[in-house]
Amino acid sequence: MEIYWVLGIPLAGGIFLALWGCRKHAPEINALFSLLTLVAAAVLTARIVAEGPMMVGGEGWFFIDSFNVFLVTLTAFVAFTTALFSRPYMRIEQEHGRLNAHRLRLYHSSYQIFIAAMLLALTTNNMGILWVSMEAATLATVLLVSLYRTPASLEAAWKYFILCGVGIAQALFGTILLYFAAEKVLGSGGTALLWTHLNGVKAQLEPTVLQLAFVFLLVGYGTKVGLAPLHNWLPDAHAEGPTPVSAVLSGLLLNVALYAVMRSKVLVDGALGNDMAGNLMMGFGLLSVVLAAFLIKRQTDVKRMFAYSSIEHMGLITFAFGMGGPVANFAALLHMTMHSLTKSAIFFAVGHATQKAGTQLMDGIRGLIKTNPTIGWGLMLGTIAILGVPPFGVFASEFLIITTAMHEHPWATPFLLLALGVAFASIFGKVQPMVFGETELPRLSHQPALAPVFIHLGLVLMLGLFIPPYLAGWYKQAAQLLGG
Amino acid sequence: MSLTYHLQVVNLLAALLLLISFAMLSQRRIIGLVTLFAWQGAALALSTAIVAWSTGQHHLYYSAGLTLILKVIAMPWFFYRLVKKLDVDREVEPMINIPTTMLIGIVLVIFAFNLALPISQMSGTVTRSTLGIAMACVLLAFLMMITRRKAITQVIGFLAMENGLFFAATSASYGMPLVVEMGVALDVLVGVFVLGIFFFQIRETFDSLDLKHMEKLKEH
Amino acid sequence: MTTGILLQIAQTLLAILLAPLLMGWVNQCRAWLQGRSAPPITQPYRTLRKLFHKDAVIAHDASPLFRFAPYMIFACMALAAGIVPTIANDLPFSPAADVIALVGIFALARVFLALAAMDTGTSFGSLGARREMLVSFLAEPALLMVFFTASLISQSTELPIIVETLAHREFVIYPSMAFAAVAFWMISVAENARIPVDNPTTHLELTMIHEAMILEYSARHLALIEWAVALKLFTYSALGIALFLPWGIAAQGDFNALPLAILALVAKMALGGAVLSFMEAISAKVRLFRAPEFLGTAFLLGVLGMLIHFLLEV
Amino acid sequence: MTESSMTQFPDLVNWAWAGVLYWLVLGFGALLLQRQRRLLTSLVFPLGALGALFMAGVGLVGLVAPPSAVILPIGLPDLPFHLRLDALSAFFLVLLGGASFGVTVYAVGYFRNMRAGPLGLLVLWYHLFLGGMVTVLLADDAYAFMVAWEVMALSSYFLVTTDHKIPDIRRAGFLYLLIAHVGAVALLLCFGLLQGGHGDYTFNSMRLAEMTPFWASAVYLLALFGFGAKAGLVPMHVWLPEAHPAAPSPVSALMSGVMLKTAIYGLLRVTFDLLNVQIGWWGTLALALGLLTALYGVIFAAVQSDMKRLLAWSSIENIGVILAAFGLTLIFYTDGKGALAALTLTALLYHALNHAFFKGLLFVGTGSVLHATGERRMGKLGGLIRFMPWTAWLTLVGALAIAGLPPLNGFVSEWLLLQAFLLTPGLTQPYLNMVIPVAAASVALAAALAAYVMVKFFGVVFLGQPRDPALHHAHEASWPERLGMIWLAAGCALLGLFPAQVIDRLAPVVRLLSGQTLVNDGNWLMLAPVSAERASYAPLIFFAVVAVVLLLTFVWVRRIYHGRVRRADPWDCGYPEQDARMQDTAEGFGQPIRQIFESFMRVERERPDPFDRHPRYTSASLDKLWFLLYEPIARLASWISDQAGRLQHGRIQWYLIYSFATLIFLLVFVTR
Repeated sequence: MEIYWVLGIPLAGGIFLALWGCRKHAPEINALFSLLTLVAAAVLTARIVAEGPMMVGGEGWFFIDSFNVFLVTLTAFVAFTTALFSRPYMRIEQEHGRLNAHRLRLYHSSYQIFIAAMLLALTTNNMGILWVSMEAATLATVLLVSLYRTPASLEAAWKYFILCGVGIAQALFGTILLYFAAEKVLGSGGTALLWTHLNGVKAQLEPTVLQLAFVFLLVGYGTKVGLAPLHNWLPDAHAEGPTPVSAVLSGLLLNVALYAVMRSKVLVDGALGNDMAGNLMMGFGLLSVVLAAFLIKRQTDVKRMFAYSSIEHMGLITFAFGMGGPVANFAALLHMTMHSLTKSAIFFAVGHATQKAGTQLMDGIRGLIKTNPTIGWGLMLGTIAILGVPPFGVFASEFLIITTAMHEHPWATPFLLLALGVAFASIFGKVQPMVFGETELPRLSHQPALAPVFIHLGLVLMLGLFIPPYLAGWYKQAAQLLGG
Repeated sequence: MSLTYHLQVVNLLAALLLLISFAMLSQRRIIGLVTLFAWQGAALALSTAIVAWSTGQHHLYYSAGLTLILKVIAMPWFFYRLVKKLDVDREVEPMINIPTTMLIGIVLVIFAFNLALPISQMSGTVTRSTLGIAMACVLLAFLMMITRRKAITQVIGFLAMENGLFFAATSASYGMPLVVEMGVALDVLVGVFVLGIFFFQIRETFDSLDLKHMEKLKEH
Repeated sequence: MTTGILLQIAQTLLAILLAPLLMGWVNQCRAWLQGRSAPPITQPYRTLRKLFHKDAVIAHDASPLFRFAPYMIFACMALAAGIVPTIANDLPFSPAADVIALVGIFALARVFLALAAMDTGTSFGSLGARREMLVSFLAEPALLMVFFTASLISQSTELPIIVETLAHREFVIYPSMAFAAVAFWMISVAENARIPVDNPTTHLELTMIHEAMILEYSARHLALIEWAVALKLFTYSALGIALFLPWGIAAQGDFNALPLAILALVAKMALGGAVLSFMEAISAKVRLFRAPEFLGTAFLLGVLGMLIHFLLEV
Repeated sequence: MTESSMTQFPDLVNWAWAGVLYWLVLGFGALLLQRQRRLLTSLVFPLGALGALFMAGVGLVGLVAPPSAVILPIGLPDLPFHLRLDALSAFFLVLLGGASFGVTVYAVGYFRNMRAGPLGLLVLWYHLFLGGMVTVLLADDAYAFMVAWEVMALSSYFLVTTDHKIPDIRRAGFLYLLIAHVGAVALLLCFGLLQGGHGDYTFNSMRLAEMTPFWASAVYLLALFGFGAKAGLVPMHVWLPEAHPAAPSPVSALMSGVMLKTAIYGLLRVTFDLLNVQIGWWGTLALALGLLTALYGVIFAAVQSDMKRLLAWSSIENIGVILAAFGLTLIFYTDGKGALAALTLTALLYHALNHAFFKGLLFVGTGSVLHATGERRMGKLGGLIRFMPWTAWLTLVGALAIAGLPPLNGFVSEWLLLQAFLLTPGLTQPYLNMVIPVAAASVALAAALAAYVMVKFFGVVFLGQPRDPALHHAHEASWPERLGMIWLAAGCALLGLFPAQVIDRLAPVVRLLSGQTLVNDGNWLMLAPVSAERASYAPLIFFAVVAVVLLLTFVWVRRIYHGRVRRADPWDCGYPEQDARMQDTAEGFGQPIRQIFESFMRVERERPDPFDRHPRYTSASLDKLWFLLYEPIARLASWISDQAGRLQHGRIQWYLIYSFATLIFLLVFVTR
């Protein structure tokens, strides 16, 4: 039953805030709902840990296994910390007059709806509903991206809407083909799209249909993952939206989209019996990593730069999933977690930094370590973590990915080496002067909410040195589930 | 025997859909585009209904109804008002000129048919042969989104694509499970609503719906 | 062993005492060749005595290093002289330092001289130091190469054993040693500050190397350095003899050969000195920046010697 | 090892990582007393120094103890940290402990009166750095190794950028971290090849893995690249002359003296321990690169005018020599000449140890100078031997040692290496017989140039007239600084005077790697590597003789004559007005070298024109590789990124075309 709480709370939160979101304490209420969601998710997780995978609802509308349960927890957790962060952040935005109460109401309610949609996407067992909720998540965030109503933000939102809409339409076509293949085995009707049922009979599904279906699904959901060359909406949306939105977009939405791809990949692998899907994903992943690395190099806007770095990391994860095998899948799942935590932490720090400097241009941000050491160190450590420097957890997964790649597909590693090198040089070379050095800016007036930053980084650090057994257990089960 | 008769009608409607898609591709004026879109919706609804009647798949009636309400009545009306209100019925030269677009369109259709051929052979439905047409509609709509330069035309292209998808669903497998149909419909509704808000925002910011104002965000 | 030690000390003292004599002999030959009336052959001894009697004059802010250097240099040269077999072949010291160590000793002395020269901070001092190091950075490896050729032949870096092999085994012609010999000649000319690399008798700013370094020295310090210089010349000659015409050096523990050895030594030294002065007389001082080329040639010849050895003699 | 010793040292490795833990505790403790600079310097650093001493002790025991291993409960799920302490690790542990003890003692005095922000973080990084290096030596699986490796790099980066207000220092730090990271990724790939594929990253499984020569060579090349980037192997050396001067002197000392050696350690570990096939041409390659690096480094050291930069370049030279020794070892080893391999390996380890001591000594020496004068440019220094005699004389020891002069330690390792060249005849590949003489010649040349460099360094900084009146107020180094320097200088002397003992200590390491040991044919005071017939060297006798002769001469001169001294102005050929500007500057002293080797460097001169009011002449010799290699790479990268940027030109139609094209392409691709 926890599942209904997990989905219901944010939904209720969305409605509640839509009605009473103009109140003074809306941010706190927002955080409260997120907290409740987190609690519910924790309970659910505990239940799964205790009882193993389970199906809920009629013929099993919801299905929770080790793969999605940790994503649920992750989502709820990051959603909560982001809400904490956005509480003071949005207040200050309001003081700066960039927002008014009504927009804040819109922001808060869409935020909750967005969370609800993602949780639904994660927990549903029905590939159709999965599609529906992905679309819903998109729609919920479109208006968040254009929250500031600046021309740039509108443009970004428009591109986001159209590109993701078209992409998601491809995904729908893929889903239709999937259903088309499924109903011949499972008979028509609702159950034919239930992932568990499909997974049961995946060997009998029609290969030719499924490979077409996978192409459409990959292109469709891949657009939301931000795989090159379908990624073009991503940097704009991240750069122009409010920072908390950027944080959840790259911290959560991309994961969920990739989750959808993986669910379909399992089926396709089963049906085709070759690694066509894997190869496609490796290709996409590699392309994204390299392209993103070189695009990072020319960024001047800090949020845009980190958006590209998200593309890079998503590419890396996709590549790892494409390689398959227990180690690579494990690494990919680990990297998903690490990237969400680290990247959102970075966006928190960046948010305060930009708010302080009054610009997102990196030339305008200097000597943070002087104006506000905690923000400075937060950004510095976050950057170091995201660049895959130990002892932070991102390194752990990159270690596994690269070594496995070197062993299984040596041809790919020169590209990885190149891309990682370029990305490191670009990002670090741009962040270092932002953190170190002299500056004229006065010290930060208000006390920033940096607890989330350091909670995240602390977690990442811990996971780099020690992964709790049960967590490792999840990862392992999930890796098994994803086939290897 | 009657089945074949219905089948012929459905095929006819399918052909009509394809024709309308081409027409939309070549249509310059937005009002005309909206009308064509409405017609396309009507054809879709009709064919869905016939399939439902002939095969006794009752849930298809719902989707036919949804289509009728949303895509034939609600949205066209909405777009009419929008176009009138924002007064954006001016003609814009598409990125690629019309004849070329047509040629590309024909190539796409052939491609789509080839693609759909193996699938429709294994399909059990009476309407399998129309799957290729559905796919063609999707691709043509995509092409239209690429070539047009106005926000509204792009959105209409997007919705035309959804029509194609619905048609594919119906023809390939008598539609999706009802839940999904509902969900999709809901999404489309919300989507259009959001778009509405959007258009006004864009309009009041750029006082035009021309996409050429929205090319600022790029790598310079 | 005790006899060995006695012999060792005797030989070292002999070297120390004979060194100025060699210097005097070279000057004398030179004078004759230049048609001057020669100073007496004992002139260097007189100079030394005179210098030792004088009061030392030292620059105001010369550091202890400045006064320490001459003793250091003298000690190094003495040790070097002790290692090289001049008359007899069993030297208890020689295991303490083989040819490589010998090069090390020369380098040690040179570094101290250069540092002392820079200590007073005069323009000439640092100029001399720089030029000295310039000469040495090519001469030192070249010398090493010469030694390597010899020790590759004799399978040892111990001078006595080298001499043993070259002198007291059956006579073989080693082409590599020919290269080594030429190289060694050039090196010793450079290292002992003789024409054509340097001119011991001039204080001309443009040309002087060695003299520029010891300008600030006077009295006993100068005497020690001059003596060390003489000793160096002696050691080099002894080295040349040991490497290229070792015949006559007494073998392990036959004392009957000693008198003959002494005679042979004197004869060879005299000859060597004469040849040296003759070469000086007929050649002209080269420009300073030719010096690296000169020594580069020596270095090259040394390496060639080694290569030849690997080609023909392995 | 015998059972008895097995029972004797049950869990040595535990002691080692306990030491690391102790350092971490110290470091994080320092964060708590962030601002009490006095307490930090006079309490935490001494404690850290004790830790270093303890490490050295553990290492000394570990040399003779049997290998001991432990598994820590941290790391990846299937890959907890494996730690192992065998002879090789133990040796480098001794090196680390010995050098860093002196440096840390010195640091007490140095950081006490260093003007900088709060010290707490610095202390933390310092101890993290030490701990990281130790963990690198102990690591027994790829993950632990890489984590420690990068922690080491990261903490040293933060130490380098201590003074991050200065843009050049930021640039240096960036360059350093970048090259370190690229090297680290190369190492990742190397380990990726070494691992068996079934996700087992322990070194044990790697030792067992069978490899084809091709992949083995790939591993070796990657290792050479990765570790070379850290060691400062040409052409990956560019970070070194930037980062070393930027860092605070004790840190420079640690980086140059110890950190570079961890790279050597890694190279030895991978090549001789993890790989179970070695190929001859590897050795030739390493030898060639090593000699190139040595000559390149020393030539550039000779033309530097910043004292710490000069030392950094000389570090490159020494690394080159070590690598040459490494290459030679490989050649002999693959050629089945175990004894020779043992000899060169001994030379290698010995030189690594020596370099740790004398380079550490020299760097801390410059640190004291920096303190006393606030000046790094040699052109502004001079005559310091009068104002800071302790520093000067102790530095002199280091300078003589690094110049490879007997009887100090630098000479011993050089001697051993040259012996190896002499014992070569009869290698199976004839071309090697041709290579050897040339190699020997270049080693000798490098050594001689090193002497040149050191005369320049010491002469210009400590001798002569002060080139700046302010120098007259230069103060002598504080006592902790002196103690640190004394420790290091003593190390140089003892390592030089007792080679036989040192080589006995090295024996287990050599046996571990090359299977043979170096037999010392001599007695306790004589070193005779192969046989006393072939070669021998007895530094103690040497030293004694020199000392005795020196004393005798002194006494004799004083006895027979007199000790009268008159002070006067320097004579200088009677030139009347002398001043400090007439001495050779650093540039002047290096000028001959620059003239001879100008083709290697890009010389930028600023000549005064005849009508200049205040004519000044400057010349800087820059590293040509930077312009030939690095700048083109940078340009290429930005060109590519420009091309990539073109794809993203803001028109939504184009974006749609991209996804449309992708879709079509994939459809064609899968249905073809």
